[in-house]
Amino acid sequence: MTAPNMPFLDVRDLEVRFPTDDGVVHAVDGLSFTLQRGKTLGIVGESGSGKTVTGLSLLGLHDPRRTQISGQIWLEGTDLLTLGESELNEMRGEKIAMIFQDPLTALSPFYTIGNQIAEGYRRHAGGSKAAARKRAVDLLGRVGIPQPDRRVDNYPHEFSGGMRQRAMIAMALSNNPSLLVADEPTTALDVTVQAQILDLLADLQSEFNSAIILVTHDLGVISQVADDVLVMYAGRCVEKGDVRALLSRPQMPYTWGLLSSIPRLNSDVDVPLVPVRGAPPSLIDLPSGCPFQPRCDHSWRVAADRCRTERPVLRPSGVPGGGLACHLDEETRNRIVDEDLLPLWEGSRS
Amino acid sequence: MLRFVVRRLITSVLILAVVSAVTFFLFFVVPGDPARLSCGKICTNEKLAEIHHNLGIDRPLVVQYGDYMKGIVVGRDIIETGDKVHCDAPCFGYSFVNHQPVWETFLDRFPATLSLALGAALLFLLGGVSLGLVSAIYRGRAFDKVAIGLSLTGASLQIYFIGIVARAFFVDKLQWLPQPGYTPLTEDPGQWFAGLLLPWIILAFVSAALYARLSRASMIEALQEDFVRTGRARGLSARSIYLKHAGRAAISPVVTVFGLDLAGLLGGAIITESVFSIQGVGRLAITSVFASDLPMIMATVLLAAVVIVTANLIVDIAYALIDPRVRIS
Amino acid sequence: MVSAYVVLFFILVAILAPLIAKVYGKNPYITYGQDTPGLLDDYGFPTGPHGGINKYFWLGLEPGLGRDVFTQLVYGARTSLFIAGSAALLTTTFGVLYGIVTAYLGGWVDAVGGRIMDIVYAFPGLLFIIAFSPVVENVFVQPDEETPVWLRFGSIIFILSVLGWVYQARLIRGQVLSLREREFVDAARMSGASSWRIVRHELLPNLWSPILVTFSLTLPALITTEAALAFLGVGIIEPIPDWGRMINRGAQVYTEDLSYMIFPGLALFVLVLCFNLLGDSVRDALDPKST
Amino acid sequence: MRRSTGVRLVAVSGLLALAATACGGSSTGGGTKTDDGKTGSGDSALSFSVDNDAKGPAYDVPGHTTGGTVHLLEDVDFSHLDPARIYVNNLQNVGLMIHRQLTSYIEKDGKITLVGDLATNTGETSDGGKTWTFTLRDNVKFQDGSDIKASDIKYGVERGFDAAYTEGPSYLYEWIAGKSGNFRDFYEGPYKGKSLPDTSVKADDAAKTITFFFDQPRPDMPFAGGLMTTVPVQKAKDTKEKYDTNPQSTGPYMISEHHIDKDMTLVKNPAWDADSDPLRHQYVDTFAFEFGSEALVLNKRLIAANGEDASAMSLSTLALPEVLKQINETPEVKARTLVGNTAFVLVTNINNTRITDVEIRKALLYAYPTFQHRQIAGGESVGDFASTVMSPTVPGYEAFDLYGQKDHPQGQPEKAMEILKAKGKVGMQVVYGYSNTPTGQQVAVAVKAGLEKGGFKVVAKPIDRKNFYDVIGKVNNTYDLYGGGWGADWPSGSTVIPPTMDGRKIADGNPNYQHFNDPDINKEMDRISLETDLVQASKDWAALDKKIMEKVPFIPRIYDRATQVYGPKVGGVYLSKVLGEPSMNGVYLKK
Repeated sequence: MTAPNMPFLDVRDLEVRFPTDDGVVHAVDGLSFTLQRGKTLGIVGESGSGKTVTGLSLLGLHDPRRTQISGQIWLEGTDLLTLGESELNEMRGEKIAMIFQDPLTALSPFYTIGNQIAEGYRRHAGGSKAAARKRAVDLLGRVGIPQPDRRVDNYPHEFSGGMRQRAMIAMALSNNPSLLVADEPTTALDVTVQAQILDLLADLQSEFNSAIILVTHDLGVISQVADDVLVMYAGRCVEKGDVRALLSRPQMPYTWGLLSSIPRLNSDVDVPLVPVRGAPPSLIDLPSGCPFQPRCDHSWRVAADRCRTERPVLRPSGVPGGGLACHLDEETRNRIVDEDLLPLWEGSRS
Repeated sequence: MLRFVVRRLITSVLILAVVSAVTFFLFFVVPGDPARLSCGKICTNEKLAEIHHNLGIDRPLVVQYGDYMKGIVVGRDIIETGDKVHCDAPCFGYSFVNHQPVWETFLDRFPATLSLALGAALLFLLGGVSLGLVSAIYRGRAFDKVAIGLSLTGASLQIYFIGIVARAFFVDKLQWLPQPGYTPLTEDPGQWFAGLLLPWIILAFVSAALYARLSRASMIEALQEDFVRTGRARGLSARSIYLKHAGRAAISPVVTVFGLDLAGLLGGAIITESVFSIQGVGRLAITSVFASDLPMIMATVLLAAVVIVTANLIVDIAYALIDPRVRIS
Repeated sequence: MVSAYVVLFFILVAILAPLIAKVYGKNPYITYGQDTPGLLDDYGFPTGPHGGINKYFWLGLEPGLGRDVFTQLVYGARTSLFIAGSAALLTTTFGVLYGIVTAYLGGWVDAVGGRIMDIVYAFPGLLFIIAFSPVVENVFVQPDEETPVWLRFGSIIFILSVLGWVYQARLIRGQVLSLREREFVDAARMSGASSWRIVRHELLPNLWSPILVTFSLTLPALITTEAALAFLGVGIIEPIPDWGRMINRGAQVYTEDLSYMIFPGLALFVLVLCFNLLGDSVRDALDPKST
Repeated sequence: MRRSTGVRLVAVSGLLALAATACGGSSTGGGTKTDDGKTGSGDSALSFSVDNDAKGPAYDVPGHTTGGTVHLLEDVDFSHLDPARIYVNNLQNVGLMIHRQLTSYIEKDGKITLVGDLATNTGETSDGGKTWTFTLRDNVKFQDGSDIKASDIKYGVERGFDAAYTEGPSYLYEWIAGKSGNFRDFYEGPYKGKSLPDTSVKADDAAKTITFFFDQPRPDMPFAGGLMTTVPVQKAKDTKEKYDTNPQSTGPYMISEHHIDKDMTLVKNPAWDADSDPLRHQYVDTFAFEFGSEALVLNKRLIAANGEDASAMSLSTLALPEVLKQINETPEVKARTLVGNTAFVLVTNINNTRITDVEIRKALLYAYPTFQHRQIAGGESVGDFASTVMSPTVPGYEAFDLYGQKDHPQGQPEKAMEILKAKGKVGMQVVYGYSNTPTGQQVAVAVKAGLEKGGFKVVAKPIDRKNFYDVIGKVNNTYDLYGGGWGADWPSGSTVIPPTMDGRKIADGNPNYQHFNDPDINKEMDRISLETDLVQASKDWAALDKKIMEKVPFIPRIYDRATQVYGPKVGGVYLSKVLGEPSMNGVYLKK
């Protein structure tokens, strides 16, 4: 019943709250985004911005007793939030799969890699043990693990970091999921292995036409893999849009801060990096106005102190499909980008 | 792995040697003269000396100890009331009291302790662990609170108190169960089961608490492991998540404690056997102590120590089997 | 935190035992039942309901000697808590020191220390205590002089501790072995700190929680063992009141006088239960991971 | 806790006195009786006779049936079944069913008659008692069917001389060895290859006679024949150590199975001929013994009598104080309870070597809280208050109460204080040693309270239960007061006063635990023990009893009484005067 132009994944006003002894934590505070099959959405933000929680809520992996989730998550015409645990469980690992950050702890130390992959496969696809094992060997080969027929019987601690992450990916893909949520898949790996993993994800996406949500704090990874990007801050989306446009001409002071705190190849060596001052706000008593206001260098530019009093709503930015939650008007924003930021980032053209 | 086992065997033998020596020499410090019991009416000093000679306890201690240990390994000749008798290995000598070979008496009594130990161990392991696992899964909920309360009550009760109250109530008053006691399984399985049922339940109820608490804590820890969340992310069945993954991780601390507990029980549950008049090794040990029956005391202490030491070894091996990471190191 | 209050209540009762006895007007030693006729029947059992409860003897009388059960319970608390408490302190301190020294020094000290622990572990505890308790008793006493009370307590405490320290030592040794590998210990060593300073400043602060945890585990266990020894007739003997002995006597006469077994049995149960509860909450407070 | 492993202490001196087999209750830990409490009713003195032409079969027990199994619940296995090592009364009780000796006793309607058992009569002597001849009855066989020969009886006697068999009564052996000290120096037993010379014991298989030759007159040989030392043993079947757990039977029952400390089954002995046995019966098919449960548990099972326990009884697990009230106050149980006086007198010994002043001993007696002591031990049904050395069950007993013990069992502290004041000894320290059992500890509390009211300062010393008798048996023990008790071995003063009051025999382990030594009393003992007139002798023993009590050697406390419950389905049970226990002889199952 999916209408032709309906997005593959449509998340509307997702809110995730954790009641705790010292008050209710608003981990995700009204997030909406869409994703098409074959496309990769990068979700970026500092730790504590709610990006991992968003990923987990897609699979309903939160402890139901301690979490309150509201909003809608439409996946190919079904709202995941209305599904019962058993129906959702059917979809996990088959329609939606997830890759975790630290493969050493994410894989059970007590069973072989083959056993764990086969287990997920047989859970959804059934079939004999031998078929499942053959599937596991193929998958390990597919993700680039040498001598897969021998390594299938190894234990996780007998794999290197990179190989474990590959095994993790093989496990996620065992049932050709249409949506793959990767929660910081490369953070625990060194750069060279990081690149291999990202290439692998890109190949697999093209092969299975699966949609990927890549949760990371590393803008470099986003620029390499993502089609669209969504910048999260304090549980909300503060800026989103096409990755090229956003990275070249970001509209949101927070994104500016992020971009200016990354070393660039072509920038001058003696140009100091400008980190974002301050620390992310507590998610319990969120400030009334814009959550980034205390750390924003440009809030003085907005009249009547609206940044502190009025919460900026996500509205379309200049970029197609893009969005922005900031009180700065478009003209001021472009001026700042052109005059202050670009020269800083591009360095002297000479 | 083999090297590990061999090294442990050598140290175990050393430990047993020390335990046997300490028990042997300490025995002669305790007041009480074993000859007293078979000394008859008028126990003049000469008669006592005569019996001491018969029992061979007038020889220097070191000679006696050496002779005794030689007996265990290769067997030895004993002057048992007048004539020379060869007692083949493992020879723990002849009891000073009923002049029967100690090893035969021990073997005769061990099945009772074995049945009591295995039955109770099964109950408190399964009961305790399942109580612990389930209360970890339903942490904070009603079942969890009841389970903890129940297990703590069990842990705080004394066997000799609850045992007697239970026997008075279920056996004497309600007569639901026959008099507790041991009947060999081969003879009459029905009576064997009925006679041991109450001791099993009571012993298990008192010891299950430790297992409930231990498995609950380790299960809670296991549930927070990442690979359990990965399991859920892969849509695995609840059974596989809780039992195959989380359960497996939670089980290793329980194995260590269980190994030692079972060893303790196999050495003879002194109080339970006395309360329920089960003719096991525990009672044999107590009566031999009260009758200064040296060969029997040596046998019961030594064999209890053997069981404990072997249990330690088995537990370490089991640990390696459960956790592949240990296997390699 | 009801259990904390109950434990406190028991400790207070134990300390103020003489005061309570004075206020109540009876003491646990005088054989009231035998001195005033009519309190005990021909067979030595207390006349009157529930073991002879009446306004003079709130919890009734002891069959046979006819002593007052209420003061016996009160003084019994004193025996249990004093013996178990001091034995727990003794075993914990010795166990902790042993654990730290062997684990921290390592090398042959650790190896030998480990073997000694294995040997002590291999001994069947209860049997060892029963066999050799008479030894301790009459080693220090002249033939014609009665064993002083403190010596009886001392020998029981010694017996309970001689094997008991192994459990703490093993746990602390495990902790110290893992702590020793941690970076901050190496850092301290690099900065030239003396071993003693390292132990006091680096290791000990991290060990308080496991120490408290073992202490909260050992205390109830020792209370139970002390009572078990008395039950088996090798613990504290007359005329010092002791719950274990009361239960043993009660177990013989329960057909005629159930309450004489029930009162000490329940008292022991409540005390041990509250110590267990207290221990649990101490453990939960100290390493939150396990809540 | 009472156990029947204790043994009687018997004096060894050539007394010319009436002898019967050992009787009286039993004690704990070998040697004398501790005051753990038993009950008994004060029945009259024992009537006793001899019948030299008794013939089988035995008298018919009225209303008896045949067949079925009687269960016997004992807390401890029989320590010895080898006839050469049987002395304790529970061993003699079961021994009666599997062993026959030269002479034995018929017990009927409270009367005891000494008769020939394997022998046709109670023995003939031609020279005033120095040589004794016994002729074997016809058709007396071992369980394997072979005839009992006189040489088998001689071999049985010879075995008693072996160093290994220390537990049996030794005075027949001492009589054979004559004066020369340890009888084992005279003959070392059959295992050294030698046999007893015919000049001592002559067995004539053809004439089926066995003759004993002594160096001095032994008028009580007919009764010594009544001890297990004269039970025949086949040399071929002598399995030495194993014989102690599986002996060959000559009686109506034989051992079919015996698992040490667990169970034992006696079945009918086909080779036993009822006509050859004037005293034993063979009514039930099997006796099934069960060992190992706690005494208190067995008491409760006998009282409850559920299932098989309805056809159960017990030989030596007597009713403990804890269940006496329940027994006496439940008519149904009271109807199947045996109550009877044993020959025991429970006393508290005063160490005469440490407390030499008779007045101080008298003060101790006045201050002693006998009533409280009995209260702890189980109250009134444990036994009546005592005031004499001899028990009422001993012929010739005369009740006297020099110090008003019966009227003031609570003790008379004021009189004790008077004596101490007169002596200027108020607050004198007295060391009271007691066996470290739960009851012993409680008794110590009562004794301390009582004596301190009388002006003494008491030091209560626990003695390890295992070696209580070792410690107080030493002549130079460091205690002033310690518990004890003594039971007559056979119903005559000669087995009460000489063994416990003869000062010349004081030595480690000797039953004169209080070390009482009075030259002229010793002389009087020798005189009475040589008296041939039984009636006069018993009167003299009573008079001597009073003279001794004037010297207050110890504090008599209780005439001990035994209470024993048996199952409702068991018939023909009676409390044997000879054994002080319910006898297995003549027991049958009520239909």
